[in-house]
Amino acid sequence: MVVGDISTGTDVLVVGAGPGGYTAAIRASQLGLDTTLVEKDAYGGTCLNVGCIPSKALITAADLAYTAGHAEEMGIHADPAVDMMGLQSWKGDVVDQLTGGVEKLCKANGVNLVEGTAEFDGPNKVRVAHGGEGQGSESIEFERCIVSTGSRPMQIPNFEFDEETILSSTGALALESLPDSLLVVGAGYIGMELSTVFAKLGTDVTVVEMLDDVLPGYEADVARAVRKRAEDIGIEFHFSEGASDWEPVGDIARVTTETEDGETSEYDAEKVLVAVGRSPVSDTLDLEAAGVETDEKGFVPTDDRARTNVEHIFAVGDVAGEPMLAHKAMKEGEVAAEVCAGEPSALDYQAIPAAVFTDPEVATVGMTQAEAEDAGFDPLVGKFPMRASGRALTLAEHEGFVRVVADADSEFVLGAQIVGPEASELVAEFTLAIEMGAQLADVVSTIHTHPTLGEAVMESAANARGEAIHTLNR
Amino acid sequence: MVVGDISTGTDVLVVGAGPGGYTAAIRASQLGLDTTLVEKDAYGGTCLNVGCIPSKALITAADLAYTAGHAEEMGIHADPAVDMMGLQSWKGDVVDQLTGGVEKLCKANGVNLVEGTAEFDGPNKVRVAHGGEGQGSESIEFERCIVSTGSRPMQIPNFEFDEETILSSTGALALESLPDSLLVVGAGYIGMELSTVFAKLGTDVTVVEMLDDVLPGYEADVARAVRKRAEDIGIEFHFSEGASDWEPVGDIARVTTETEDGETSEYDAEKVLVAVGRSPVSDTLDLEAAGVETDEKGFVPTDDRARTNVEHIFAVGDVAGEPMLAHKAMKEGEVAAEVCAGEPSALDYQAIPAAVFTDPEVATVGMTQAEAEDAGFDPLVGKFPMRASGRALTLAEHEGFVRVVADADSEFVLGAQIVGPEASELVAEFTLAIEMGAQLADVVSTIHTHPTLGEAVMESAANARGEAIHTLNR
Amino acid sequence: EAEPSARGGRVFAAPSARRLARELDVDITTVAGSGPGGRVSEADVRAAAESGGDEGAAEAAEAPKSAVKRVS
Ligand SMILES: Cc1cc2nc3c(=O)[nH]c(=O)nc-3n(C[C@H](O)[C@H](O)[C@H](O)COP(=O)(O)OP(=O)(O)OC[C@H]3O[C@@H](n4cnc5c(N)ncnc54)[C@H](O)[C@@H]3O)c2cc1C
Ligand SMILES: Cc1cc2nc3c(=O)[nH]c(=O)nc-3n(C[C@H](O)[C@H](O)[C@H](O)COP(=O)(O)OP(=O)(O)OC[C@H]3O[C@@H](n4cnc5c(N)ncnc54)[C@H](O)[C@@H]3O)c2cc1C
Repeated sequence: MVVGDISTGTDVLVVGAGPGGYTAAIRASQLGLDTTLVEKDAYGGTCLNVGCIPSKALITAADLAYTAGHAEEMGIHADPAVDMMGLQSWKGDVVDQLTGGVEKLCKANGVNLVEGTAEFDGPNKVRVAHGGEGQGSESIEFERCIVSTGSRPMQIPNFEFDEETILSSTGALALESLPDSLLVVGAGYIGMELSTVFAKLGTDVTVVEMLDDVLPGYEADVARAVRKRAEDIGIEFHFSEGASDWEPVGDIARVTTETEDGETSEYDAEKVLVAVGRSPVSDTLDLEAAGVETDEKGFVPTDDRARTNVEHIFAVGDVAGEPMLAHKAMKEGEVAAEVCAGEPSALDYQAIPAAVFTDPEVATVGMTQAEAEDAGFDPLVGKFPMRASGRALTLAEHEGFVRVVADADSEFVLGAQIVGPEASELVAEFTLAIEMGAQLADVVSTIHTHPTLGEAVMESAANARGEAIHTLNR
Repeated sequence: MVVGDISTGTDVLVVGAGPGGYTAAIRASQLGLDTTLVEKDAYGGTCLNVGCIPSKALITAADLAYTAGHAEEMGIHADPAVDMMGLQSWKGDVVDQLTGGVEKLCKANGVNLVEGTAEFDGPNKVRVAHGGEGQGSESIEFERCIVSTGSRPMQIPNFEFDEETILSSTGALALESLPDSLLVVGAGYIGMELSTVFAKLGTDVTVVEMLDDVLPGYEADVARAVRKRAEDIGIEFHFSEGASDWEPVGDIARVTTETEDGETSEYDAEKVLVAVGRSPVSDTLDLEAAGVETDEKGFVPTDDRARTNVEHIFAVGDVAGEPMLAHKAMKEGEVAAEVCAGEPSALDYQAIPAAVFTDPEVATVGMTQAEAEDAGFDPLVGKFPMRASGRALTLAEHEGFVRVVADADSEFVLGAQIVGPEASELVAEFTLAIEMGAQLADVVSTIHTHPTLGEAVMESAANARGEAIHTLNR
Repeated sequence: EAEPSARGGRVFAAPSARRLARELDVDITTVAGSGPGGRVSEADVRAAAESGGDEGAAEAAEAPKSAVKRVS
């Protein structure tokens, strides 16, 4: 790439090197398009730097330390000490390895990498301001553009992130010493994952949530399983309360919450994590200059080819709307790139799985029973409790279940809800079943290795058909 | 059931309550057949009592203790102590819970349970000798019989199992104190699983194997990954040596091995585990009296409806031949029961997955590249290394790979070989793909949750198609 | 005789069949599947492309359906 004030050209310009953007860029380049990827901060975006990857690294470590310290049942006696600096340095290594990998993969696939902040200068041109003073800027003209600028943590009034006392997920993931106490505002998946990490590491965790259970949006039995276990490891919950203000009291934060009726409570904590959702980043690149529209929340609406209202400009990932998940971003990036290359690609997937890496894990895909009803199906439901799984018991896990939802008529698999060990992995088989248009009998007929948790997938389908072996058919 | 010398009758008589037998009995009863299940020892058979389940329980515990003790990399410092009695008691609880469950499920499904050893008395009658002296016996007449008498550990000359010094897997699984040293004869899956358990718990483990690598029958790169890691945790291997004799020397056993050329070596160990395979149990029930034939190895040959040479007598599970796996036994049990009930069932599965619960885990299904070639396909192979998986790195796992084998022409998935964390779970998606007749593109198009190990399944298929994102396409 | 592959917001056909439909300008949601439960196979898609190449198919190619309005 020529750098300076000379204007260069590219077939496909990708803005943002998160999962959506780097996938789009690699795929576009694989398909023979001259591709340029502009990133202002770090390769891998939110996901690799301050999202999926660092959170899962901390979860692994916290889980190992906690499990080893609570395994007397198995005859294991240990009192693990966790050194947070060591943990952070391992987490950093994992992140570096993966972000370095993304950069290498981009280069190996022939993607032109440009560091800087891109801003539209008309519908076929961006200006890239290079970071740092006196670094200048450059103009890049493009045939097509893929916007993948992601999202950022949402703020609430009076709780500006200082990343010292009032933390976003980014700050919480970077803590170099363990707080004695942590108040978490928001019991969504990010709040619950991080609450679990700190509770398992030994912090006193209190969670405040406006709604009446954890994991809003999930079914009641799923939420209950996660909340119960969280309570078991010592997390304290206060539902139907919203955080309204805070003040420093000595070294700690005194947070005030309010119920709908205006009742207030106060909680003291060393740190406060606000995890109430994420907002699209659609304000860093002057979308109007290109004529690209956003909705009232700032998301960029797109069609089933990932195209915005401007035909040659695409939007993928968090900036293009819910669900804000890395694998949805990657799929959209892939499709956008293929459409740019003239391939008959479309976002015609039947289901996007979603996982919550709490203890127990949660994973869902496709329709719940209620959603299947709403869609006009007559749902046939099958369930298998983890406590009846030989594999689960040998893993010292008893919590959770696998539930499958099918259409009673055709017995096509419509969805699944999983709570328990490796839920995030087990959901893959259901997702393939849904994409393939598989029937319950196909899942039941498939031989599943013994002893595995995957047998529960098969058993849930058998249960729906009234032919389960390892659980009663009712 | 009437007990005594009065002869009773049943539609379906099942002999042996292992996975093959109890599954057959439950399914037959579900289908409305009067079903009687005879078991001489313990509900759940080898699998639940002295096989799959206790081995996996010990693997979980050994793995947890070892991992927690070797996690300085993550900032975790622990020195776990394992109390073998405590571990055995937990293992026993898990086994009891599951065997109790099997008994309950049989009863709840209406299966008549009879304790004792069944022996044929003609083609439509067994005599059941009840355990213990003076317990008497009873005769049971049947319309159809399902033989599921399983298998037992194979002995080699001079190494009779005393379960004191010379152990079978049964004895090794029951050790109530940790031996200082253990010599394992045989590096098949049972030998390797148990070697890993004891090495991780702190025993000095030496493995002697007649062939030239671990896991005979598996591909070289699969075996190498398992051997390398086993060596890392301190297991010492001697290949191309067979155990020929032993003598006690004080408190220890001095084992002599021999190479093909007659070179001998000696190894001293506190305990010796002989894990060289398993033989069918076809000698406990006088098969000849019913006219049922066995092959030269003692297996009962069956057709694709699980029928023996005697039309109304079926054989399922280990006694019916390789692969001797619990899930193959269960599938056969299910099919035999359905055939008994007149359903159009058959053993028409396309692939039986198999897992080895070593570190790293191994799982395979369907054809290897070589097998695909032999079968006349032009194999298209794709691979994804675990070290490129974000999920694997956040689990502090780097070893292994996912490999998929497809037909180059049709891109139908033919098989997969997986080495790495949760391999036993990941193989399920490939198995469904094979059973469904899925193409590589179907697996690639299916959205896989990020970050999961299952993404490696998708990436391996994308790699085969030259469109992988997270690894180079070569 | 068979039901159309699209019901309740779902299309009952493998991804490879769905992609083939786009390649052949066939609107898969109008194809009657011959597979179990009405699942659409690649053969069904090819048959639809050959028989009804003019009908639903041409428009489908022009304006790909935004079956799902992908906006938050
Ligand atoms: C704590 C946490 C845990 C999470 N865990 C999971 C999980 O387990 N699974 C999951 O699927 N999702 C998870 N997510 C969500 C996931 O991180 C996002 O869905 C994903 O990163 C979205 O990818 P993206 O490419 O759309 O955007 P991002 O990853 O946000 O990347 C956008 C990139 O664009 C760059 N950028 C923005 N504006 C410009 C500009 N004008 N010029 C140049 N560059 C620009 C940014 O610097 C950034 O690098 C998690 C998120 C958080 C915060
Ligand atoms: C250490 C070890 C680990 C293993 N791990 C795995 C694994 O992870 N995964 C896997 O798939 N497989 C594993 N296996 C193999 C698995 O245990 C067998 O494949 C499975 O148990 C076979 O089931 P079955 O029903 O054929 O026979 P069995 O489980 O052997 O059951 C046969 C039953 O028949 C009874 N019986 C025999 N003769 C008579 C008679 N005449 N009258 C009445 N009752 C009789 C026996 O008492 C026994 O209970 C393992 C085996 C061992 C030894």
